[in-house]
Amino acid sequence: MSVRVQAEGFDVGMELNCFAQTRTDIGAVVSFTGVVRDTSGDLKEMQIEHYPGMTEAAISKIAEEATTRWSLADVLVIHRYGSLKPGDPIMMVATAAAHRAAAFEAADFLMDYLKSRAPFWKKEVKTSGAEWVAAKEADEDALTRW
Amino acid sequence: MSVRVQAEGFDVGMELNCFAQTRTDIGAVVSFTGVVRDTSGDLKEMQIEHYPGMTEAAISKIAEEATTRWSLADVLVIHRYGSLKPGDPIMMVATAAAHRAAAFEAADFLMDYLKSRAPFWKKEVKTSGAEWVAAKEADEDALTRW
Amino acid sequence: MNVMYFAWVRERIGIPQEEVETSAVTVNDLIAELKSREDRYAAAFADTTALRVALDQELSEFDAPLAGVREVAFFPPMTGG
Amino acid sequence: MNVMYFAWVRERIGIPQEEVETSAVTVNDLIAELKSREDRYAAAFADTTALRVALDQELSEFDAPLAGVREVAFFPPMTGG
Repeated sequence: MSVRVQAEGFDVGMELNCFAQTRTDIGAVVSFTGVVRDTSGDLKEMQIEHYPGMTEAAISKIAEEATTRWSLADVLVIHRYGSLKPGDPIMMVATAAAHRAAAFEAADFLMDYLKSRAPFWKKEVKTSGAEWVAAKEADEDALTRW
Repeated sequence: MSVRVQAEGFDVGMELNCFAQTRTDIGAVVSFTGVVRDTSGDLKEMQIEHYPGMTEAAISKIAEEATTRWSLADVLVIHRYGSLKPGDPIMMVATAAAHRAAAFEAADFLMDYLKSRAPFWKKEVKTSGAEWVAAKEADEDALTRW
Repeated sequence: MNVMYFAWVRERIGIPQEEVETSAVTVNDLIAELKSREDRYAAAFADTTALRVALDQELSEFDAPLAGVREVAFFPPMTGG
Repeated sequence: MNVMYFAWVRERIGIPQEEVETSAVTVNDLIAELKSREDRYAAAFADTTALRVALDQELSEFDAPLAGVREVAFFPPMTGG
């Protein structure tokens, strides 16, 4: 299990290639990458604030919960903070398992929990002004799935 | 949309990095990689047979069905045939969408259909002998989810 | 008509494909005809519930008509992914 | 006690953290105390349903006791991922 919270960018492909390498008990690897999306066409940057200390602890707790619920060979979570540009990867999750369903479900679970239980806050800086991204009620509701 | 059926190996990370690049309307990318798993510890190789012509058509049909059901920015499917070793990637699927749920569901859907609707057959060659991998009833049942 | 065999169906029959001259009306008729030929066909087609058929590269039913079909393929359930 | 503010809570109050001397028993008591200090606190804590609180880096309830707590953080609902 590997959890990284960092300001620096990361190479999604390289991370995925390094993940769960040289294991022959793995049949399925699922990855999710969250990307800065420019919904309005005038996004200058996305600022991501986090709560150092709590962030790492919260993500580790979520990742450990996933390994308890599913039979996983490995879990990777990388999440950036700081200033990001449209098209930049914000974060990624990868899960490796013997079977497909476990890898898919665990990745989906991790994303649901990271959305509303990892202490990050996003601010969109547009040419028209800056605005904090509001949490969606649906994101909180999604936790009841698990 | 890109569908490739090939004997050659492929670099999962590089494929994922090239996928849906330079788009700023994408918020979510999901990838699935199927890997040759050595369940018994004595797998020498996995031979994958396919039905040239039908394979490409069947996968394209499944991928098109996915783009009809979900709002996807892009879809990638790569599937190998021939002789593979334990730990080798067999195939990968990637989906890109504005939103997370579409990317996850479409990737899950693609995998369910590829499992039992794409004309591939796997044979495990072990030190103890060779055996065709049997389709699971659960794989066929999984299609009723969609 | 080009008849193709994949996976263990191919192994039991011993060839990947062959040209078959037939007046079989449906897939089931064709199977009956092939089974009557030789033991290896009888062995391959012993249990059709373990088989799938594609007509001109489209999954089909065993009672489907063969009129106009150029390529028939028999194989076990697929195991892609 | 170290009190931290994130996102728009931080922006409204104008500082990321501060040391607060308090005898507040619960989080709600602490909020009432802060609100009575200055308008910027009153503005930040106007609607606590829009806020979340963490005690020593664990998400908590607003009626949770502060006894033994060294770090309190206030922030809007999280938007990770």
